[in-house]
Amino acid sequence: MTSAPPTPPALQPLHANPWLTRTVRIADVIDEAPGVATYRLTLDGDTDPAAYSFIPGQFNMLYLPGVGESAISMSGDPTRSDGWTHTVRVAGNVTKTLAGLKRGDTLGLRGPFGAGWPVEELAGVNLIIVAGGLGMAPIRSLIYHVVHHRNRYGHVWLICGARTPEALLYRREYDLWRQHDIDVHETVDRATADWTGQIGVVTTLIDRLRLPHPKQTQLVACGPEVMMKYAAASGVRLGIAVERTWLSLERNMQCATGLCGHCQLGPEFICKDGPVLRYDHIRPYLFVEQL
Amino acid sequence: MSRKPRLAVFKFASCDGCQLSLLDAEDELLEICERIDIAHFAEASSDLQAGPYDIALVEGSITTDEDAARILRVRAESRFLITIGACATSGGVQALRNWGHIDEWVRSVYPSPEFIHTLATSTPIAAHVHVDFELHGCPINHHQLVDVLVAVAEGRQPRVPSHSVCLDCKRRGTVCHVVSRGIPCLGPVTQSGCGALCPAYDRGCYGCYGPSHPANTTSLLRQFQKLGRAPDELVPLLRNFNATTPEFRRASEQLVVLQTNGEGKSL
Amino acid sequence: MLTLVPSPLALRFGEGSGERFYYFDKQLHMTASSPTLFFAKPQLQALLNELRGRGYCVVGPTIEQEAIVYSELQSVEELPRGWTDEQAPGQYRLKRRDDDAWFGFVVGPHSWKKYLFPPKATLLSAEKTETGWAFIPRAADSTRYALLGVRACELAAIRIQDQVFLNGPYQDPIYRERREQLFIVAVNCTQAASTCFCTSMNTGPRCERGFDLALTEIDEGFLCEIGSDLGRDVVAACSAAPATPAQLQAAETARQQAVDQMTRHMDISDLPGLLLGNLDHPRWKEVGERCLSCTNCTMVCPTCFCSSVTEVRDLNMETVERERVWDSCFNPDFSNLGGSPVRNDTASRYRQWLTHKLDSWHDQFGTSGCVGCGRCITWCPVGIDLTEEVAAIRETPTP
Amino acid sequence: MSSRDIIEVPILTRVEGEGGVTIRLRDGVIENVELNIYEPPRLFEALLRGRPLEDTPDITARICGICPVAYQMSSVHALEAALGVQISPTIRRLRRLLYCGEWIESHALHIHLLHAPDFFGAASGIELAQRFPNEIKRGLQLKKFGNRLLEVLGGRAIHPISVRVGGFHRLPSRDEMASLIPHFEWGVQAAVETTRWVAAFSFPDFEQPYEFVSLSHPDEYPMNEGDIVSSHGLHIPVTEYDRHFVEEHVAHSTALHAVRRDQRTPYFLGPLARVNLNRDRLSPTAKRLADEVNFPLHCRNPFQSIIARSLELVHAYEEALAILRDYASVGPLSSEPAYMPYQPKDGSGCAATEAPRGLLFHEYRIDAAGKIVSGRIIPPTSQNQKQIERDVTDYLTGRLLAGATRDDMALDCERLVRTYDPCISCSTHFLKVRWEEPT
Repeated sequence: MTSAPPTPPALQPLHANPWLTRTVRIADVIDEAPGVATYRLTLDGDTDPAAYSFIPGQFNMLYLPGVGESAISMSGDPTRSDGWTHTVRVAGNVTKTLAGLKRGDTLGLRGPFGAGWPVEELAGVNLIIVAGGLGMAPIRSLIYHVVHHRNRYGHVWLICGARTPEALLYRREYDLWRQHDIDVHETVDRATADWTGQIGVVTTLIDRLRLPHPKQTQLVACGPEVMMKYAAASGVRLGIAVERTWLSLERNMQCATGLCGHCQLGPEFICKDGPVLRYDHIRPYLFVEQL
Repeated sequence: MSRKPRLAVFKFASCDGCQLSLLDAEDELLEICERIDIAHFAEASSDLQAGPYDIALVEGSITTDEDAARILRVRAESRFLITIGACATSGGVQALRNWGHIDEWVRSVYPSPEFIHTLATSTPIAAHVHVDFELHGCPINHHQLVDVLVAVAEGRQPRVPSHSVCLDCKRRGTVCHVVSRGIPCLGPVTQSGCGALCPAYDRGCYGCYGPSHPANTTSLLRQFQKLGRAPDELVPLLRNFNATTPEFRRASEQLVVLQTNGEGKSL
Repeated sequence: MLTLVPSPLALRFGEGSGERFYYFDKQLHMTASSPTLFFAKPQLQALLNELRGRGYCVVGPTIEQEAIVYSELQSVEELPRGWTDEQAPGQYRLKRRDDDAWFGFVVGPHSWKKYLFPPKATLLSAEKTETGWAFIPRAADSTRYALLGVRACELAAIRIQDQVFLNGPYQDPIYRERREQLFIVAVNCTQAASTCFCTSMNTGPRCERGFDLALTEIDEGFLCEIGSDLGRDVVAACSAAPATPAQLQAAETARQQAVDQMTRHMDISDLPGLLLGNLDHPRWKEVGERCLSCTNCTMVCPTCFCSSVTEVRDLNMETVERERVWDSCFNPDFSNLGGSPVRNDTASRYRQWLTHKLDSWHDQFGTSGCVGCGRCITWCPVGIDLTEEVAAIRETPTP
Repeated sequence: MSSRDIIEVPILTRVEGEGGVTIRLRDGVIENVELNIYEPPRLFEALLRGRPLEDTPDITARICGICPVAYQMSSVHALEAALGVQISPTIRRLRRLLYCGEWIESHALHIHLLHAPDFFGAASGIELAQRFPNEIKRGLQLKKFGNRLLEVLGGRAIHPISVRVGGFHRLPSRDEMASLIPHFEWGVQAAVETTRWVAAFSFPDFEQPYEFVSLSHPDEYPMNEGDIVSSHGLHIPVTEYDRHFVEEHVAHSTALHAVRRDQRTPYFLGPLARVNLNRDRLSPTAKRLADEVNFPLHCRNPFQSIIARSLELVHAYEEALAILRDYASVGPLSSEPAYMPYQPKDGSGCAATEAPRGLLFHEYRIDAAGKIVSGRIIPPTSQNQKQIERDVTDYLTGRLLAGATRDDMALDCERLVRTYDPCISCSTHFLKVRWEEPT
């Protein structure tokens, strides 16, 4: 079950023309939360199963003709060979239009792009995974990876936060993850009557962790930028090295290949050098306003 | 939505040019009518249907008590209200009265001023009711109008670029008149939309799409003064079709203060 | 002709190794070195004819809109012979020269990037079919450009854009197509404008490499250096002879004049580093008050490469084209994220531009993004001068 | 006690600008007819005062989005008269060309989308397109090429930006002009088809003894130059406009009406007047076509103005084509100035040009610094207004006698008003009319 399939970067075919866009069809749609749905997208025709491979944390550009493109990270299992999985929240015109599509409809896709989670560097130590809101989407593909390679990772904490209980993504899978020895903690900003878990920001959960070997621990985070900044700071307080802290950032992206200039943060192109970036590389810039 | 969205066009104080833009979309007009139900458009059709409307296009500014009351009714029966053109978005050229004395102005034009009932100001629609989207220009660009209509009909938020005219000048290879000829051009502080027409026709931009954001008029006007342009030459440049937008109004009033306090001073 | 060397494939570009190499550096293939040639001025028409005969669209300097711009040339008569350009911050004027020099000016409002990285280009189109959307790659552009009159700073700019568009993990197909077919006739500057500072940036005024042919104008004609076998082949049409020592000396003197006239200077000793180390400097706010955020500096810059993609659709959405247009970090919409700009004030946009151009460009592409051509100084409507801004930041670094 | 009642057309549709008509009846007889203007005054003459004279063509264009060129043309000619500027032959030709673009755009709009629906009981041109798809599509194409010409020459179709006192800001290139030629070759033929189509409509039987007024020029169909002539024998230079025409304040209405100064009678402007008074100077194709469709020599039926408008559409296309061909082959010299230089000086000047809807009179006084001291603008619809009211009275009297219903009469009234292609946005001289309910 946890055989380790290869996850080669799929950059090659896009190299010559990064604008090459493929037609993908919506194979199914799962409603996750209000305004959030997961789409499985498949290429038409006989396709090499490896066509869907990616590194957890990478993203695709989803294209709705006449509306535009949007960078959406993969939220599925990187070993799956039956399509791309994307969890999308309605935010702008592209995602709104996507929400209006149904099974069988087509759209365009370019990808995968970007630097994903550093799965090799994360191996061999303990791991704190922090996800806020929709940031859970790219985290899930990392969890799939961890589950498939469970013996390569030490203690794994997963700390999930969301505004409300119903906004916590993939809760149906938490038990399965726990069975794989992942220490799942949840917290919400605003509880509902039936909520019995934590209330508050994710950092309070991080601060409470008792790390046996902080120096042997890595922290990864994805969520709102402000949440990630605080999560990283909490990690530092616990003794986690800045070189072992990784954040997945978001910026306006148009080309996804570092050629359009939109997504820069200091010297980093978030699309091509990121979206997952090492905290010590970006810390000088992350706290500068309007950079 | 399964039924076609119902469109209404309303006119206030204006020249008709912006609503004509819809009829100027010759290639698209009949197709638009297949997707949008033109329920009320007096300039084009005698079939004036009652509201409510899904989309209202409002042209013109408010200059009379009756119009101030009418725009409230238009708002009440319209789901998505779009103002089109400089009159509706900023008060238009008729808003120059805001700096004059309305009674004297009326007397200068009409032999029987007592019959004229007009307000002392010309105000944009947004000063009276909530506006869902503003399309700038004197006149508006009919391609932008079609894009906005299609976006609303498809349930998307309409968007138009808000950068300065300069970007369009450069994309079309037009040489900057401020730098190469020293002529005052409002391009650096004016919103895109016209396609950077005036500079391509060898004249400076006169700001008919209104201020860009940001519109650093202070810095630009200081430069024009450095180039030898006196305030009394620059005030009319700012006071035309978008004179009462906050950015252009502030700039022209600063210049008037300079003018009153004596020439030779700079912003 | 240019032969392609495959671009290095690296996910993270050159990290740690410090190894950078330019895509086209070794492209201009030469089997043997050639002596510098000389030909009489009217022979330039023969060169132009030869290039046109070989199917090139020859573009070069000409007078339009009261400025020297780059446009298609049929004849050398269209060159701005006897004209020069006077430049200062925020000011450009054409002036008659007191001689009949053919290239007696420096650089104008256009840069060659408009031919390699066009202001508008279709990337692909989408068509609605019975089974759904089909995506059709753009058709290849077969226009072959020959650039006539490329200055040293502009050769440097092309090298920098090569680095951006061709030498990373991804290549821009439009740029690549046009670049691979490019023929370059460089021209050495024999004068400098008050806004020039290529000597500070080590990009000129001497054309050292990256051309097929390089000319130096002297009173009696042109000296011609050969940079590629193709260049040698083409110049054969010009009845050129090896230059005499006197002609070589005259060319050297002419070129030295440009160096001697260079008055502007930018200290790059602490670049990169200076600007990224001063992100909170008060000068950003101060320049933000003068800056119009109009985008002119980035548009005239021969290396700025930012762009945006827009949808061009017909009403019924049967076909949609994706069009790439020049864009700018000074456009507030440029950094939009979730409906509002990340860089929301002019100071932050100016800071982004300058730190990128002079500082983070080094991290990204192994070179400065500035070639010292001075266009951003001349063509800023309010005359903001980046060399002054850098100096001001250096003067009082943030503690 | 006599009985009074009112027929109201609350909103005149398919006209430019907003207005209505009120018809008052007493004892079954039409007592009076009033054209109500809802257009709020925008006070252009007042806001021009003190501005640089150079602003005038840009600002007066904003009086009307349908015929901005007319306002630009009358204003620049009036100011050039004040400044003593003589324009070059090239500029003169290009101004005619620009005017052709506006006539084409405005006429094609009115013929196809505003007026033709009346002959088939359709509510709009869009509705008519279901019945006559080819004709309406052809009409839209005809309109489009007019706009395209305005765009090339003027920068854009609505409120062009290239016109300036003394000439143009920029002369078009030969290539730009040449690119239009194929469209205009098509346009001449298409406009001929349009004319044949509209000439076959059936027209109400209604004729009046109008006094037609237009410009007239010995060598050409009138646009920018010429004397003012009338079908009653008037022939005066434009400078004498005020001696023969007057805007008056009549008792029954608060609207200004222009009338003949001597007899206080209304007069008739527009395509019908122009064709009647200048038929022999129509372009060759238009002239032949007028004969072919048996257009009456002195047509007095306002409903047939759609034919006159179509003939002018043919003329405008044909004349534009000739100018385009000429310009594309000969063109201006590269040294030819786009505009004539001038020095500001104290003075005044007036001019009249032929807007699509008829004679448009402008007069300005300027000071030595080149600022506008005062301006006066008399748009064609304001001059036609009294004639429109009289027509409605006479026509409806006949319809009343024939037993027409009130609804039909309201419709009739609207249709008749539309034949004038009134442009109510040109509203500088229209006042809001307040109505009192009869007691």
